[in-house]
Amino acid sequence: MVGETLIPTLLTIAWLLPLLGFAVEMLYGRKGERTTTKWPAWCAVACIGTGFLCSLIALLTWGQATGWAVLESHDLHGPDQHHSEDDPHHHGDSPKHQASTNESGWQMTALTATENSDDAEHVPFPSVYSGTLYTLGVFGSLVVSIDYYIDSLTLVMFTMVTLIATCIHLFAMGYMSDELTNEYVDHFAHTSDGKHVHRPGRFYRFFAYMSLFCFSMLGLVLAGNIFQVFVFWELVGICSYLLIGFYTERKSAGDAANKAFIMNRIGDFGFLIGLMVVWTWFGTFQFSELFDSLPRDATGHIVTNDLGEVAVSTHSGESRSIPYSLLVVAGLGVFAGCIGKSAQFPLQTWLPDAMEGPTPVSALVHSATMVAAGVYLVGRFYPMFVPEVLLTIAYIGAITLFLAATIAVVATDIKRVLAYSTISQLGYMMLGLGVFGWAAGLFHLITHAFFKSLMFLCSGSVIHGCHHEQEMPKMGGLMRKMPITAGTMLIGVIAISGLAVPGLIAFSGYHSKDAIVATALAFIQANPAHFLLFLLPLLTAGITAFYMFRLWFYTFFGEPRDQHIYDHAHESPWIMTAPLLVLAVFAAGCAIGGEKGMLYMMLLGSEPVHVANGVPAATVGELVLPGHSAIHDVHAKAGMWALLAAISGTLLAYVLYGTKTVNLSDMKRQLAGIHQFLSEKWYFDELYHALFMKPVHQVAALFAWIDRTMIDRVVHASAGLMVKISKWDRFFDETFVDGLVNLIARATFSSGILLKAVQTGRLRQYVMFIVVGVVALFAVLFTTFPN
Amino acid sequence: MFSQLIQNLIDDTLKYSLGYFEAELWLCATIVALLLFRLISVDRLIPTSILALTGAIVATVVAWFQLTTTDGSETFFTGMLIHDQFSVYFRLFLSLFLALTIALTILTGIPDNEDSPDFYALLLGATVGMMIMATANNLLMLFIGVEMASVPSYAMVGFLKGRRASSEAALKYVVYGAGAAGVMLYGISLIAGMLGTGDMSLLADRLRIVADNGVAGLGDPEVRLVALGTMLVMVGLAFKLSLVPFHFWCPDAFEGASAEVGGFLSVASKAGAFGLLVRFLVAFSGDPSGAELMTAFGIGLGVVAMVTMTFGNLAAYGQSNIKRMLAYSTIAHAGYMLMAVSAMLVMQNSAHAGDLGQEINACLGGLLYYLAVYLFMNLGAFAVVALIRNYTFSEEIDSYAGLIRQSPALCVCMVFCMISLVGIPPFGGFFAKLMIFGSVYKAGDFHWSMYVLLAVGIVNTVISLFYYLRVLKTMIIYDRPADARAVRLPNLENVYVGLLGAFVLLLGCAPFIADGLNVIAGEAAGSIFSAIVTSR
Amino acid sequence: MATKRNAIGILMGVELVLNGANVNLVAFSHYTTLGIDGQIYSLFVIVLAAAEAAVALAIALNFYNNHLTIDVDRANRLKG
Amino acid sequence: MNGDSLFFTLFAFMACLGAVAVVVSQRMVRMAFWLIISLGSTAALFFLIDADFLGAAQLLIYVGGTLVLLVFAVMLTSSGPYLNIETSPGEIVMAAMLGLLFLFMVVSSQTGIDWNGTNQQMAAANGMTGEISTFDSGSEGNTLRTIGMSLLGLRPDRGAAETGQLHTGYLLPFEIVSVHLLVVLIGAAYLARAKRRRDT
Repeated sequence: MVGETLIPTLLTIAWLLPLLGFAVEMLYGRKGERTTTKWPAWCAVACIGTGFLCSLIALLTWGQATGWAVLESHDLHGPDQHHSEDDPHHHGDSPKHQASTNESGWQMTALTATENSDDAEHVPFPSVYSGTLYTLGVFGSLVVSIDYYIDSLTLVMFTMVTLIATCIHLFAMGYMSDELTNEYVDHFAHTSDGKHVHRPGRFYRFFAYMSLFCFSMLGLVLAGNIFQVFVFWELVGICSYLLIGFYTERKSAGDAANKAFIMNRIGDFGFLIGLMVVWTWFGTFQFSELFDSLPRDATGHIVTNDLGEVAVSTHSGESRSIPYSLLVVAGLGVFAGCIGKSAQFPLQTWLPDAMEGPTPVSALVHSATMVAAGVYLVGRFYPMFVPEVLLTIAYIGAITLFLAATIAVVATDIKRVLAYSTISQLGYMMLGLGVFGWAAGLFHLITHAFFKSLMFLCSGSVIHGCHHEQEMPKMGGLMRKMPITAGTMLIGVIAISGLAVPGLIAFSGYHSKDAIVATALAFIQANPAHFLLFLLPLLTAGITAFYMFRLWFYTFFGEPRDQHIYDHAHESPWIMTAPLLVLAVFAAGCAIGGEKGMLYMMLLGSEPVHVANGVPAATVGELVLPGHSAIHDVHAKAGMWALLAAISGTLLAYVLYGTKTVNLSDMKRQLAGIHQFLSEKWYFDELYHALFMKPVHQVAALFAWIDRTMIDRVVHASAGLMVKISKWDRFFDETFVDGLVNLIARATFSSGILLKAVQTGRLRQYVMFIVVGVVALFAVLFTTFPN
Repeated sequence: MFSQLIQNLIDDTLKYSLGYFEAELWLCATIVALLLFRLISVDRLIPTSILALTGAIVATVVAWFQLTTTDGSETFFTGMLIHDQFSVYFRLFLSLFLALTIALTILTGIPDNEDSPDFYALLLGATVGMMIMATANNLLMLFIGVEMASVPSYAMVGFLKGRRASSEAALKYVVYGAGAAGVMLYGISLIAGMLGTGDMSLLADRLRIVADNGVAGLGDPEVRLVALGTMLVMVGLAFKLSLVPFHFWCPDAFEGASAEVGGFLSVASKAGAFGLLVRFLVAFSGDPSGAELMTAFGIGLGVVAMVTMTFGNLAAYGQSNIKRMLAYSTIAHAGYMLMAVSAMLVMQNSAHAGDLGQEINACLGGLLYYLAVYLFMNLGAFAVVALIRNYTFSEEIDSYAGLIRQSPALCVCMVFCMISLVGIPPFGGFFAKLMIFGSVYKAGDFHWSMYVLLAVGIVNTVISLFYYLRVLKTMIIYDRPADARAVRLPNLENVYVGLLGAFVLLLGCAPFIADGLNVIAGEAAGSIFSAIVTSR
Repeated sequence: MATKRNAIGILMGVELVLNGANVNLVAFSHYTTLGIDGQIYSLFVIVLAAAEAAVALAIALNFYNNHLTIDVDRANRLKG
Repeated sequence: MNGDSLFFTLFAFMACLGAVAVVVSQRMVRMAFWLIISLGSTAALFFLIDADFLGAAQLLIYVGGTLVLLVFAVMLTSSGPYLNIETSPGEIVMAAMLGLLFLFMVVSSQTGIDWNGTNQQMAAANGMTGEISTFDSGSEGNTLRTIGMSLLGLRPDRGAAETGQLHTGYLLPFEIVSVHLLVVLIGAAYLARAKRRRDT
């Protein structure tokens, strides 16, 4: 079959081309000659554009081979042919690349087709191509190699990433053009004497980083073993670090980059633990071997013996028993990495700060692709997750989506609103995956990538047009000045809000959010105790519509709030608006057909086998995981609920921000406490500061103190032991005993002062607190009490 | 046939019920007498306060005699109320406390001669309500008891009607209380409707009938509704107990009200509410079907207790007004006492409840002992506040500087009360706290969360030390400013506070009194679990 | 109850709350084994609500006399 | 749809409408009016399910007594048109959300209950017939006699008349509430009256 060699070749080319782009940029940038020519950047665009074409061809090949009836007319991918610039087939830049041309190293492993009950049209076709590109080394039984693992998910991801990356590269050509100079003035960074920083422009460096990122991201998607995933995982992390800190002169940018990096390291620590467990117990990193070795019975349960251990047969033929708890640990560990990368609760605080990077970066790295890598990995590693882990994922997702959405309601920086919305949407995906909606979660991943990158680019266009003003309260009425941006943004907003006229017109977000909400509903119908998992996303669907339309109304609607900015605003040049239009088409239409549509079908093709029928009652934890039919039953109902929520959120936003009936500042004053709480992002940063930063500083200070006293003692040892001891004793008394007592007293006193603030003395708040208390107790009662 | 019924009713009422109800009757009679005497101007001859005091003392004596004669447990007034040692203990406790409060008001003279009939009527009326709370055996009596205790309290908080703070406090109290009562009534309606009865002694049985498969779990919608109702009723009680998060009224009401009223509310209303809470929860527990549910409730109460005492202790720190500080201290103490209820529920609904009779008794015994000690120490503290206010017209802690040099008796009493409130030996508060902590420790065998509760309780005891000591430090170490008003108490007042202080000390270090109280409390606690006699 | 700034309005809210519970009780009395007890409960609740309303109104009037307003947002001296 | 259910729908709707309107309206007098509508409709609902005595009590005590008292208080405390005591929209939104949450809580815990089955279980366990006792019908009204007897503790509805045994009766509440009312009226009168001095 032609796909066996063609598809991996195409994808490998698509993967390696950006590396070439990176090399070109770096070489040109190193020459020190800074001119105003743009051709190296066009090179990078060409690389990624060709990569897109390759992935597209691969996707088409796959589709034709699997015989997707629904995809006959391939008009959806048509409109972006203009990205196909010249196709520089450079080879031989790196040893890896050489390996890729080495056809003999390929080992095709055609796994048997999955028996997918819902996917009736599924013809016998290898659902997965996996093999090794190059073996880096063999250490005992540990084989470190560059593998690939290609299923329809990989293909869809490839196409999505390359398409969006191409658009964003083009956009960045316009957006970053002011960097194309030797005397760039950074208005946001100040030297010590208060002047603006002057520095050489970094146009090429930007494109170099972007290309490197694309390479890493594609490598992550293509990776055939979990170790390789980890390597590229770290690579995208580094790219993200470089891109967030792109404006290194700004302190905020440097801080944000550090924060992102450290937060990700925390998650990666868990990831490493997971890797160790996987390696020590399964003896392999390869996905295909891992997934095969885990025994599942007909209903999808992981088979355990009396001791609660799982008997696996490793690829080397031997069988061993793994304690079930270790599977949980491995799953949780890998998921911890995903928490960091996808900015899930409690590591979500880095993503909003990451908006310090240039807007195209936010669009590509921090909304569409890299942050979604966590979701992708959960989807990829799905067969290894036991129900406990899935439940954790679902809850983390639910908490995240609600938390971020509430913060987005009060954010005023246009990019931060989008950042929080990203976190929230990532939470949706995690939730979808956690409640056994594998395809639903990844479906949302794809649709979200389109509409969120669109919205980020629109915001970039707005920021560009308003001369780097990001505060929404200073905008307003921009619709008249920037019609294309406003229109495309509206498409994105409608898509993310999930507004639709069912049966008539529906943008992509409607379908994918529906799928998640429906899965959640099916899940809680089977497990009523976890009702929050449905309630929160439903509520958040309304909040999402509210804050997105708030953003739109604030920015584009009504009267200009700051005449100066309004007067100078202008529509962006064609090189920036063209990508907007392309992405708008995809944001609107990529999910056409919903669950019957080609995108969903495509994803469904690589769904893990045990998902389709659901798992009636998992061995441990007594979770009932819903299958396709259960989800299908409630789909219409869940869709109605979600639509209702979205519509009410939209109306509320219109009433509050579209019309002038409500005095916003008055309302803000009345809800000051909540507003403050949300504006301060639920005080997570402060909490982390108090919990982690301070103790570290204090411990460091303590060690410094010990150092000093130790040295002191050695130096003065001759001064007489008795005197020393007595002095030391007194010192101890004063420092520790008194200090400790004083510390406790001070700590309690200050917390007492804090608690005084709760007692506001306002009667109506007290009355509200009765209701709040009752409802909260109710929630506690029904979540924690025995069933 | 009908006349036979009537005859039965009359017999029952006159022979049994009224006898058990004697203490309350005396109080009711005193209320009527207070009004009548003013009508015919007898109050110019005999001060109304003396009359009220007499009524309270008579009720105390009656209750004391009931204590010695009561045995077992029976319902009276056709199942409305229940008579056992537990009821009698509360009756005695409340009437004794009433007498002490009246004595205090006589000393401080807070209701002037004209208003005193009104004030004492309210005071007595509230006390009757609290007694009913502690003896209720029917959901209706539960609600009536709470209302009877609350509504006069609202009026008492607003009794200083010319003061803005007082009227503000009363308004906050009444609105909050009415809201809580509404919530509670809703809960009662749910329970009564779902279980088809208001008789509390039947609730556990009915719950078993309702529950599927004989195990009450929240997956069962009927049980869920009952659990919701139970929670709502407990919210109403939590308001009376000022448990976090239903404590908001407490500091405001206490600061606005006079110290005498504050002292009365902090002890009596809390005691009544605890009696009712125990009765209500015991009514639901004991049946294996509800064991899991009630254990969960017990742990939930434990969590509430932790939050409550931590909140109360921490918030007490920043206070400059002593009444407000004492209000937060009251909240914290409610948390300590709630620990006992929590431990009781956990043990009573564990699998080994049959072998644990002694320990379960000890929980409740600890609670009752704590209440008794709390009576003296808290009343002592509030009495000192009220007396000092009469001289300095200030309730700020700073104005207490150097009082030891002017009125040592007052200060010694305050020292005793505060140290006992912290729980340091050899004062009564220490033993009370020890008993409760001991019970919680035992309950730890049945659920680990009890150990957490215990740890939180101990930590709280430590941190509460600081703010109590701050008051003492102000009183004893600082110098009295030269321009401060002098506080020189007459003898009678010295004797009064001295008596309260002595009791706090004696309950800690005099084995005879302490043991006696302990035995009485233990018996009273045991009686609540004895089989109820309903038919005669 | 939480939206009214007028103290009397808050009291009207209280009446509504109690009335809601009453409807519950009467409905239960007709449809469950609670029987006539439910109606008697309800009867007492009406009486107790009246008593509570009387005291609450007196307190509200007292508040008005002291503050010369019935706006509960002005009751903000006691706090902390 | 027969007459009963028509009236039920009508009055239930009015009761709810009145309650919502009380919450929404900002003028005290209108609130009082809507409260009358709500409470009156509730009384009508009581009549509809044969609780005629209670309906009458509701009308007399609630609508006739308590509400008139409230209206008096409104008049006494009206401080003139220049004072604007209105709630800000933010708080209304907040309160509405909380109210809806509460509603959700109550409704969600009442759904799924098998009332009939529970009744049967309960009745069977207590030796009653499965039938819910219908009240007497006669010239004195449906429930008058039953309520009166129950207050005394004589329960003809539980078949007590035959055995001569006393059942749960409400004599004590009936009496003790009178004490309560007395005390409460003293308190209310004290608070409401102006301080006067007995100088003479």
